[in-house]
Amino acid sequence: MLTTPLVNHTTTTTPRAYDGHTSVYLPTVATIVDVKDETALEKTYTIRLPGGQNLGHVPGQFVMVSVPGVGEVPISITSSPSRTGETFRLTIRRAGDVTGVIHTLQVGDEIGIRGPFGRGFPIETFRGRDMLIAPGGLGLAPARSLIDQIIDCRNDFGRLIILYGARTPSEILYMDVIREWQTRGDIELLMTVDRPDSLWNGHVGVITTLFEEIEINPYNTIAVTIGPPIMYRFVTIELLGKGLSPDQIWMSFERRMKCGIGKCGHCQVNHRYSCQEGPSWTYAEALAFEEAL
Amino acid sequence: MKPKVAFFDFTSCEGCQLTVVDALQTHLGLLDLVEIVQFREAMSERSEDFQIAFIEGSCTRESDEERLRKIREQAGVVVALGSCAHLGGVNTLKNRWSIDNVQTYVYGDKGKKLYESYPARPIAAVITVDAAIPGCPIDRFEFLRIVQLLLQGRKPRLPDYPLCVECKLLENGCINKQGRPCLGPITRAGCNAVCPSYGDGCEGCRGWAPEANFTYMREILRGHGLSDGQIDAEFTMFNHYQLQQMGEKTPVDASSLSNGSHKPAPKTKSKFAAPKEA
Amino acid sequence: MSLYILPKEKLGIFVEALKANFRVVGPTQTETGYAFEDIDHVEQLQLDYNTTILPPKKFFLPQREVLFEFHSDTHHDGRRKIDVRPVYQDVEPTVIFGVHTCDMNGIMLYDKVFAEGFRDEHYVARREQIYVIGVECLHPCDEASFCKDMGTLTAPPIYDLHMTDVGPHYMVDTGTPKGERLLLDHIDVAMARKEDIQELGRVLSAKWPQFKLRLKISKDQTPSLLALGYNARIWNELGERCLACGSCTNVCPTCFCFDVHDESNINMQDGERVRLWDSCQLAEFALVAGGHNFRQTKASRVRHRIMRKGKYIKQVHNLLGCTGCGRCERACLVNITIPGTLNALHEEMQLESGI
Amino acid sequence: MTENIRINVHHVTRVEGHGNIVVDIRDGTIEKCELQVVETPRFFEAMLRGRPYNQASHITSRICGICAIGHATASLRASERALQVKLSEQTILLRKLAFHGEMLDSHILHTYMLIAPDFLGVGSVIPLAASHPEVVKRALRMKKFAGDLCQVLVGRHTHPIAMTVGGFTHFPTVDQLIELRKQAEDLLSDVAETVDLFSHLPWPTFERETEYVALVQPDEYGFIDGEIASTDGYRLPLEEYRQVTNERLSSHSTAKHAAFNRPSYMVGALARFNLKYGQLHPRAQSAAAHLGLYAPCYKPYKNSMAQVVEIVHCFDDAIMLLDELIARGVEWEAPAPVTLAPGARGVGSCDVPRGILFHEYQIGETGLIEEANCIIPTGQNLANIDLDMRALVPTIITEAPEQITHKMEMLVRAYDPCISCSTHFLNVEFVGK
Ligand SMILES: Cc1cc2nc3c(=O)[nH]c(=O)nc-3n(C[C@H](O)[C@H](O)[C@H](O)COP(=O)(O)OP(=O)(O)OC[C@H]3O[C@@H](n4cnc5c(N)ncnc54)[C@H](O)[C@@H]3O)c2cc1C
Ligand code: SF4
Ligand code: SF4
Ligand code: SF4
Repeated sequence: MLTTPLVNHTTTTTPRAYDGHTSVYLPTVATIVDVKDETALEKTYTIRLPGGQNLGHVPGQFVMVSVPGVGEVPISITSSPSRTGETFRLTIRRAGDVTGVIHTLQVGDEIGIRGPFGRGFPIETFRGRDMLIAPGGLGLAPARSLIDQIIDCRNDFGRLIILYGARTPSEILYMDVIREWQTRGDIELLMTVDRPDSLWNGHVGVITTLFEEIEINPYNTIAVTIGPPIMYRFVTIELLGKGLSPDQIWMSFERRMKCGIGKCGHCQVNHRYSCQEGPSWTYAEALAFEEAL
Repeated sequence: MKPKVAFFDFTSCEGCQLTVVDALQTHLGLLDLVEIVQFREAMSERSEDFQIAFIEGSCTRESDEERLRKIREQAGVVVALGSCAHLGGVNTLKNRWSIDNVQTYVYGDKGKKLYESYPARPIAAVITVDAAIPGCPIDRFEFLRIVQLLLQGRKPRLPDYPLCVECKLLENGCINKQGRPCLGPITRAGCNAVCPSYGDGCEGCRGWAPEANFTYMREILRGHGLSDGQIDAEFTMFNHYQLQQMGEKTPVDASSLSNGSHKPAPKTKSKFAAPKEA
Repeated sequence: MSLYILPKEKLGIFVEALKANFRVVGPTQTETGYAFEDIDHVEQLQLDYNTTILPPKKFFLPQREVLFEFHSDTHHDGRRKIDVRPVYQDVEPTVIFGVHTCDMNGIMLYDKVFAEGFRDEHYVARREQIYVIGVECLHPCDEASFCKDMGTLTAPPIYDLHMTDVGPHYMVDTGTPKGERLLLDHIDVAMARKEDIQELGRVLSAKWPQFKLRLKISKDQTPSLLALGYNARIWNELGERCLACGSCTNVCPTCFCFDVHDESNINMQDGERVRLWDSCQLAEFALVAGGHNFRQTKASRVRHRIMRKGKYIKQVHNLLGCTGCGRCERACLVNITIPGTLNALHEEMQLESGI
Repeated sequence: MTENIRINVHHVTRVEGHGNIVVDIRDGTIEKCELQVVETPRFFEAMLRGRPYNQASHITSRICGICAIGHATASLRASERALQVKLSEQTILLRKLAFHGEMLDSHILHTYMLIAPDFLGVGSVIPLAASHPEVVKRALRMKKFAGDLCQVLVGRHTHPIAMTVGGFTHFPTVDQLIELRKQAEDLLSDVAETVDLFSHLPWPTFERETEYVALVQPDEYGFIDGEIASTDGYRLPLEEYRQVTNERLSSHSTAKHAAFNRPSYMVGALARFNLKYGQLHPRAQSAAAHLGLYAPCYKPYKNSMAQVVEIVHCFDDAIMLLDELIARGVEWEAPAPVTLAPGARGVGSCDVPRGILFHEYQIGETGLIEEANCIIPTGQNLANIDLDMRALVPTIITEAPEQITHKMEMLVRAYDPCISCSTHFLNVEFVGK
């Protein structure tokens, strides 16, 4: 279809195909096979690549999600590799342009997917350790990929402690799954909200207040904290206070991203590209760059 | 159903509406997306049932306020079309004097009372405005882009960097480097640096860039040999109203404005307040 | 590789012959300076020129580049379908004449950034069709350049051909086999003789004293100087002055950051995803949804740029991010310069450490 | 026969600016019959005080989006005459060419988009595009040329950029001019069809003789500079424009009415046609014959017909200018120098699509404007429109009120009034005069 383009730029030559090569920027067209409302702001999308191809990711990685005509955004993969067959899941918060339009999409609609990208958590090196996972808010989305992976080979790990903080009870993600975790018996799960409502009878306070309630073995624990900058900064202080060394603490750095492949420059944290060398970093690594914390 | 749009004009030259007519000529497909129900300059058909109102022109008399409010009540989305509506624009040049002074100058002692007028202002000073398409006149491509964003239900966004970005991408020789004034460094981009591309310095018709560094812009212009009065003349061609407004809270050349820090600046009187009548 | 002699009067024939098979671009005179433009007649080609406003990077990474076209549509069953098709823009056999040695260093960095790691096929497709013909700088462009400090006064090994003006003729060095073919296929030239090579040596050694040093430190010290100076006072002073206009990065041969966005046609179904040059000096560069800006102040953005030029790019790609071309200095309206900044930082650090 | 008629057209459509038509007939006598200009006053003359002279053309082009190049030209001529600037030949050629761009754009817009719908029985150009697509497409092709011409020369039509005191800040390349020349050549058949289209429309025959005033030049049917001439035989230098315009205030409009030797006079395409028919390009003359338009013509509705003739003329003249520029090549020239002196004064004038436009400035030694006066064509036409309406009403009084209203609106539209421009008038008594 020929329509007049909306821009007053002209290219010097007619674009032509460069045969035999695919662009790293070209998304794969995937289909939404399920949409689930999580909270007022978040929905979880189950997505199927063409032919049910496996995404092949590790926990902590993300994909670039495209809505042609609107744009592309990085979104963490929330399903664990152990449970990713022909589909995978993304939990997306309505935060602006692209995510706003994604929220209007329904089952059967197509979207673009690139990835997975980034460095995930080196889960092999966590084997045999006690795991302390402390997500805040939407941080539970990427954390869940790791948690489910651990649950699926539960015997390979020591304790599994989850400390989850949300702003209000209505913002708690995956309540049904959390109930399951609570009843399993092999997960120590504590939750808190900053601002309770009338029905809430659990813990109240910021996430760091949960640390008073747990004892950990500082020599054998790996901690993972994912959330907004203000939150992981304080959690880190708690963890160090509990005797963990900086290389036992993992965190995730979310920056503006436009390419996902370490070129566009937006996600740089000092000289590091968080889309490539991150988003998962240990605190020890992060200490080396001023812009990280 | 196609959204219904209407065009209105207040004090202006109608050049922005003319640009809309141009945009319709080059992009007839726009008529497949929206239905134009009122456009006095171009058509006689008229309906008061519309969702999106484009308003051209500044508000320059009290009796226009009522008309503006009526439009606001009816429209789901109100868009300021062009510099006059968005900034007050060139109309605000008269605000440097009392209304009586300009009325007398133009209509004489006898005539001045015949015609109502008050200091010119952007329409946002009277009603809530949802989006603005800046420029004197507007850029037709930006107009089309913003219509698209509105239709997608997105919030229209304007570039929030200075004009120099577009100018450099076009590889223009810099006007300021040639010792002639250009307000590109403090003006919001989006017109594809059309004035510098045609050899003339930017006059700031799109309003200030969010981080406009007035202090150093003044320095640059002083470097060209401009007096403070001439610099004021450069700054005020379209933005007299804004500078006056800022003048109440911050002096125009307060360095605190320039560094992205938002600490409140000391209170001083605007340099741009109306001069006393002789 | 090999050295040939191209008499000056034959340049026109060479250019004409190339034009039959290639898009030929090179430095031309504009109203206010020089710019790389298409060469229609050989008289337009100015091989002895002062640095252009934009570096030749615009041929390697166009200011606006379509990455792919899309079509999105609502199907009869009410489902939203999308279709994408990659676009490789400006891929055509191109010869770029007259690239200064500083700019060749910029191209060398671009090759590392875009052809290594995740291969950027858009870049590679174009790159494979570009021939770089360098030109040896025999005198400094103007006071803004500091190529000698940055060690970019000699041609890096990315050129296909490299020309040195030795008076009556150009000595042409072939940098690649494809460059050699380009030359020999399009013009009849003789190999350089021994005395020609001696003459070349004389010209080359005569040029060095004409270039001044502007930096108070050696280029190899910049990474450590910048590491020390992360919290220096100078960043705040520069941040105060900076106009956040992005001119410095847009004109820089080593800046490659970009923005990506979608542009829809008027029917709102077809459109293009395009990449545009972006600048870390602009407020939105590190802003994320929700309003947090990882580089809120201009001071932090100016620092980021200088850090990239003198440290970060070196850490990632093992090349300095500044070629000493002086473009940012010429473009800046408030006189923020690389040598000025590094020298001032050096002084501040010396004062601080009491030296 | 209708004894009492009240017509109140609030905001006449398809004109530039806001005007109301008010007719009040009681017992068969006209109590009121006028075009009320209700556009908000803008005070441009007052605004210009204290501004640097080189801003004046950019400020005054904002008086009107349709005649922006006209205002810029008049403004530049005023400053240039005040500051004793000698323009280069190239500048004069480029100015004329840019002026044609605007003349064509405005005339095509007016005849095709604003006037034609009346004759073809639709409310606007949008239904016209459905009912007569070929007509609208032709108009768009021609308008595109006008727009491209303006863009290549001065950056854009509405608010030209590259025009400055003493010359230009940007120059077209010869290649661009050759391209435009080709475009113009390709449109000649469209131009011929335009003439044909308008020759078949049912033009109202209403007639009223009046005085016609336009700028005349010795050797061309031109639009910039020259002398003021009237069909009553008067000739005046530009400096004496006040004798012609003689503005007086009117309580029913924010624009001032003008009168020269009679109670009113007319400016615009028809006035120019009546005064200098003989200087039209040959093809424009035969177009006039084809349209059945002969000088002198006293039918105000045919002002639009005269615009069609001028479209032909401007096309041919633009092609001639393009040829000349292509032949001599275009050089980058710095603007011609100015001479600043205390109290320097100058009048600039050009015949814009709607008629003669005057700008007069007094510029101080430091280059700041001390006094300014602008007289706009529609302002000059207002008195004549009122008198036309008064003469028209009795001839159509037996028709249905909607018919009367429609014919009145068409009459006003025929003048192509630029109401937003017209709301400026003088009263300034220059100090020391
Ligand atoms: C590694 C990573 C993982 C993420 N995982 C999730 C997730 O699982 N669920 C979720 O809801 N959100 C996630 N986000 C945040 C999400 O990317 C932003 O909310 C989203 O980009 C906002 O885009 P928008 O167009 O809706 O908003 P707008 O405010 O309109 O943003 C405009 C553009 O800026 C860029 N941008 C804005 N904010 C961000 C941001 N925070 N990160 C990166 N680019 C940004 C995008 O290119 C975006 O299109 C993640 C971000 C990163 C970096
Ligand atoms: S001409 Fe103006 S907009 Fe362009 S770079 Fe110079 S200052 Fe910026
Ligand atoms: S360059 Fe400046 S004055 Fe010109 S259109 Fe753009 S913002 Fe307006
Ligand atoms: S930083 Fe400045 S001097 Fe260095 S390469 Fe970039 S533009 Fe040239």
